[in-house]
Amino acid sequence: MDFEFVHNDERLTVRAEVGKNSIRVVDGDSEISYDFFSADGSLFTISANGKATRVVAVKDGETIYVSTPGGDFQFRLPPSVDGDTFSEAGGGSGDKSKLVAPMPGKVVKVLVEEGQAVTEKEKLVIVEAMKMENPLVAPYPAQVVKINCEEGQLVDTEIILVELKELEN
Amino acid sequence: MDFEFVHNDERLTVRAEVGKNSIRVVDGDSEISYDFFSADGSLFTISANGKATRVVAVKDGETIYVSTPGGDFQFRLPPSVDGDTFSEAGGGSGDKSKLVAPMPGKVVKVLVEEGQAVTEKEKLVIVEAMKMENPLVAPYPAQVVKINCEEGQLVDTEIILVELKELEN
Amino acid sequence: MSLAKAIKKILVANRGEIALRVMRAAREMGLGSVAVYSEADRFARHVIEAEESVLIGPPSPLESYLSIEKIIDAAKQTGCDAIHPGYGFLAENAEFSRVCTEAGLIFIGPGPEAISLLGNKLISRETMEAADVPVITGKKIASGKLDDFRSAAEEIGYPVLIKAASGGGGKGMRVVTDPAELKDAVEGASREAKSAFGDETVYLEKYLTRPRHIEFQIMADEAGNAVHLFERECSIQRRHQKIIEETPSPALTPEIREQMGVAAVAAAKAAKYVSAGTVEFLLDEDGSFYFLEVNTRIQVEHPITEMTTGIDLVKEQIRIASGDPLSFAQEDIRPFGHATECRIYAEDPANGFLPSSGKIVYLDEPSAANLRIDSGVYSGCEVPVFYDPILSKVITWGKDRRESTRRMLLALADYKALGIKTNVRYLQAILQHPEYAAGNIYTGFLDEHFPGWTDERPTAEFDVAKVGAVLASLHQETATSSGDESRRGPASIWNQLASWEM
Amino acid sequence: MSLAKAIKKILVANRGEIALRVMRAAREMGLGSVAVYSEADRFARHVIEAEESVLIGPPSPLESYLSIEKIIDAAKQTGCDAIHPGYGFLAENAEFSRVCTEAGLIFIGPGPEAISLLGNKLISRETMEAADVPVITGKKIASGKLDDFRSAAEEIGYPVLIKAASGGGGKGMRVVTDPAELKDAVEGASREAKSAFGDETVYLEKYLTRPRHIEFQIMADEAGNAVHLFERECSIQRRHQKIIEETPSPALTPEIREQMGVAAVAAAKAAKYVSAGTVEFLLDEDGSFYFLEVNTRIQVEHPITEMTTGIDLVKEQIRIASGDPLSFAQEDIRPFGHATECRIYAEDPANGFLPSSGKIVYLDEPSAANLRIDSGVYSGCEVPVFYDPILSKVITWGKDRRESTRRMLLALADYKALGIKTNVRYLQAILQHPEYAAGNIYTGFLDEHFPGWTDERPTAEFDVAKVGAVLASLHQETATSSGDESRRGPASIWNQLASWEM
Repeated sequence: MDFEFVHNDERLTVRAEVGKNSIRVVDGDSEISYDFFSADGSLFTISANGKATRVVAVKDGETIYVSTPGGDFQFRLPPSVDGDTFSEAGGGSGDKSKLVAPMPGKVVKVLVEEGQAVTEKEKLVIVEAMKMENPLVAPYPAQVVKINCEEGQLVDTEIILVELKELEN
Repeated sequence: MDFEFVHNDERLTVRAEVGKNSIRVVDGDSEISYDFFSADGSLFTISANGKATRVVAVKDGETIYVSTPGGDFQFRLPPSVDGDTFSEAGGGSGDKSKLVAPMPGKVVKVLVEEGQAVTEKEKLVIVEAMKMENPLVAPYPAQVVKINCEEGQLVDTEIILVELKELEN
Repeated sequence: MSLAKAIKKILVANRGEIALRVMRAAREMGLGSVAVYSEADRFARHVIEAEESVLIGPPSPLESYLSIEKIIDAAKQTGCDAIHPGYGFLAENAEFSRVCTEAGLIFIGPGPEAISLLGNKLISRETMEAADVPVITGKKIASGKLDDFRSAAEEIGYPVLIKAASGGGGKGMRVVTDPAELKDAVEGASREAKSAFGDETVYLEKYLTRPRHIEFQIMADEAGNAVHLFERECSIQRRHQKIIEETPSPALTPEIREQMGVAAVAAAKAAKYVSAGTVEFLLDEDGSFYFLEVNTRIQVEHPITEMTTGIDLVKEQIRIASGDPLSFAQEDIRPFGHATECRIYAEDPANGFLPSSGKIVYLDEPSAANLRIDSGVYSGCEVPVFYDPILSKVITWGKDRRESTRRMLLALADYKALGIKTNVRYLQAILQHPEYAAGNIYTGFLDEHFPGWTDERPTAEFDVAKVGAVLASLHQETATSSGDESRRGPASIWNQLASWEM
Repeated sequence: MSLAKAIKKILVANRGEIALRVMRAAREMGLGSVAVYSEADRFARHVIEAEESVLIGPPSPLESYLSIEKIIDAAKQTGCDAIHPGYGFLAENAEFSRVCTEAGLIFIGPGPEAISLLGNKLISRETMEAADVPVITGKKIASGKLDDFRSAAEEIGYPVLIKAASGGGGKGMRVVTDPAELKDAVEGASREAKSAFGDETVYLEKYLTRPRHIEFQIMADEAGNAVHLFERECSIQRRHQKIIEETPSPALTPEIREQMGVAAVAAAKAAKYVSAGTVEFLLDEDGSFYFLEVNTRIQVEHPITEMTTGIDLVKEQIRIASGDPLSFAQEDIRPFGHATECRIYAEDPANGFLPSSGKIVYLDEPSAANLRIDSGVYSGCEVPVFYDPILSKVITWGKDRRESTRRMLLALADYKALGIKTNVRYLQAILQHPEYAAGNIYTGFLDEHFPGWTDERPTAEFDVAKVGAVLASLHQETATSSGDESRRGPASIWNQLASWEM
């Protein structure tokens, strides 16, 4: 059976046969057999060649979180309706000219005005969240087209705070 | 709604209305309202009048285990088919003349013979389990009618090891 | 408990792990305790585990955990006779200490005079100078006007440090190396200071280039007895916030330790200090040390001192607040072995330490000998956006630094929190750095050795991760995300924001 | 690690919490480890958490954990260079120690000569007498024939104690007060001894009526250095099995402690002992003490010594086995504070301590400062019928006995294991007894104060229990009992019995 995931914005297919206590993963010509056991459905002991690895794997909504001794990985289930559009979680549309808050918070300072030209890395707006100030900076030299927030305003990660227009160097 | 349980071999009806975060229990004229919250479906914080009690409650098959700060309780769901016969778990039929092992183990000693008269508390058979010897004793003065086990035999809690016939004093 | 003044029930004016820590001490002493919580913390661990709890307001700290009135009301309403402030929020607010006492409640901490004196870094500096406690060379005071900052900075020479007068914990603090950055730094520090401490006053001092942050735990009673409980080295800092602390410091010789201990006790006596406090010093590379400030509260990193001394600092705070004398003398305090603390933050070290809020979909904190976890979270809980992103503290003990560090590495390897970003892998990388192992640490350690750090994952683990993903995809939703529980569970962040805006 | 003889990978010839304890020590030292398991332990925690594991046979201990051949094979097969036996099973088997060494494997424990000498209580008694270690008055040896037991018992005077010559842990032990009970007692003890230790030899000694069980931890290296790590009081016993241990003993004066420590080291030297061991004494009410036996293994209760001394006994065992000298001298060992251990058994104290096997449907072991849990189980695991019913050990530390006991009571209140019977409520009742609090304990304490103990539940809690039952009944099956996991999970006890019979 083929399992489809999205990992780091890339589609990924894992071809695997899952048995009661074992799983066989086929990758082209190579093939690896793993034994597995889970007491609670989250913490898995996965062994190959007598060596066991303890892995946490949980599904929450459309996201699968996996923790291995080597680090944590995040997989998303591919969108079921439209296979082409999967945007980065919490990160807006990827259009660099539209700046959103990195996390929900409060605008504590608006440093620029509409129409103003800004340089690369110039701070535009400061959002305070979890007691730390987080500046939004210009990704490239640009002109400020629109400012959609004011100081003191609570914002989430979906509101476009500043719209820019890239300037030719 | 009425919830039916068996607790200590007695039937028990709890009349309760369960809301999203609260439960109202009616007992005759009195009525208590509790708030509750559970993060994992097992550990519940149940509060009444601002005082919170942390309770673990899990269902495993037909048994519900509840742990409170005052001690642990065990409830069974009433038999769905036949409401009259619920025998004590692991304890055989309650007929004192038929002796079963208190837990699975190995018969290490048979101390009596068929036909023999025994006194109250006389040791009849010794079953070893989990490295400890556990003697089966006569519940009253009796005659040994039948011995269904021999030394070295593995037994579970369903095999009747010794049958007795009570003797009049 | 034979407490001099009767304390029977303590209101804990805080949240997270420190609220749980204080409630635990109360429970061990046979005392009652009451938690307070904001609307964002309805299902927080400190509320769920509390014997009793009171809702005190909306998520915004100013309307809940920083509201003196609401907290005093909650204490009265639940029949408390004492209040423990924890750290942060109102812990170093002299007004709160004063109002508690006026309301007939015992404030578990120093009195308002000591908090005021020490909370103002300008006055405390003068007090310490008078008591022969060394203060930092070249330190200068500015009035708050930008021009004065400029001239002071030029007189001392860059780099300089901008600090909140009523600050702590790295908030409202900026290093300035270039005069052009001075304006932004002063303004940013002022804003953060205002938001965090309700006081926008900032000042300026000489910035040492390779100092260690060494602090001494002090403890003093109403009778005027004062002792120190030895040092904690807290040089590993990111964004001026400690993330790894240890005791003893690998840098202190017995002689320097002795001198600093004497200075710490002198500082406590000069301020007529009562309760647990911390005297912070900067230790320069030449072995000279300078008074930095006194934190008039229990510190985040207090457990490492508890591990090596065997003294329960929170219980001792409660005893002292009841009027009891210190239960030990200086010579009774004999630290043993080595302890290390790592702070687990919900943040992304690979992305400017951006705080991370949301649901912890899976949490498994390690358990082992010589390991202590002070945690404020649980599997399935929400990390709200409104408060400090500290989740948990992992504390290890070993017979020496090497054993303590090794145990910490194993504990971090077993620390599993999914659904949010944490700094666990970053902490592991720091502890494995050869310069850390050698004890060559200073406050600029992370900036020097870990600029632009990113987590590198061995690809070998990716194969097993894919197997995990397949197995998880076959499995039903986790218990915390499925069924009735999640519908009963914490509201999403958006619901919380909505209710805050109303 | 700079070990003298190279140890790189250790096979742990045990199961349950002690297997996990040893694997932890290996991991902390950067050494590899291999678990072994029987068919009944396929999904046991010590297997799941192992880096590597080997199936060694059917559930019956004789065919798995007691099979020297299979264990040596497993060690060879996985490239181990050392074997740690834990406690129980082969831990005090001289033959096993000998065969390991012959097979080129380092046995982490004493050599076969010391085990043989001390394992035989008759020979060890003579050795100790020769070394001026006090041995019990009136002790007599019988040959194994019932008539000799009778005459010996009459000579000493009842009550007498029947003990397995190669015993330990309360197995193969009987007190006889009435001559009519002697036959049953000798036979029962012999059978248990045969089954538990493979040696049916039993002997007889004078039974002190109100003794305390005081034991001294010893540690000795190949160079002949021997030290003691102070005492453990293990007087709280049921069925001659320790269930609560503590250190220091509330009964020892500094003088008696000194004398007993000297005797313990003399015992170690007399037996040319190497590795960790325990010298057990009986302490009479008049302060006189008698050598009982030496346990030539790491003890169940070793963590309390680790808590007060800061020394990791298992790591030290490994170092000594590698040929390293002791890493400390007698004067370096300065115990600090008080530690208490409670053994959590799967048993029903209200029903003759009947062992309880089956599935742990829910497990939540406490976590707190000054608390250590050495556990061999997990939520959803099966407790097999074939082995000792110990699940876990709860160990607390406090600055004094009162604080340690108080912390233990809170830990036990937070210890939740459902699906099987445990002794948690019984342990709580013992710790709350005024005579326990006063330190008036002796080996007959439970028989005197807790005969026919039953758990009394306050009815107030029943109401909230019913609310819990309603909520649980509305909820789906627990994660461990539903879905694919349970079908993949451990077989029921009946399946196991069936496979054993085949």
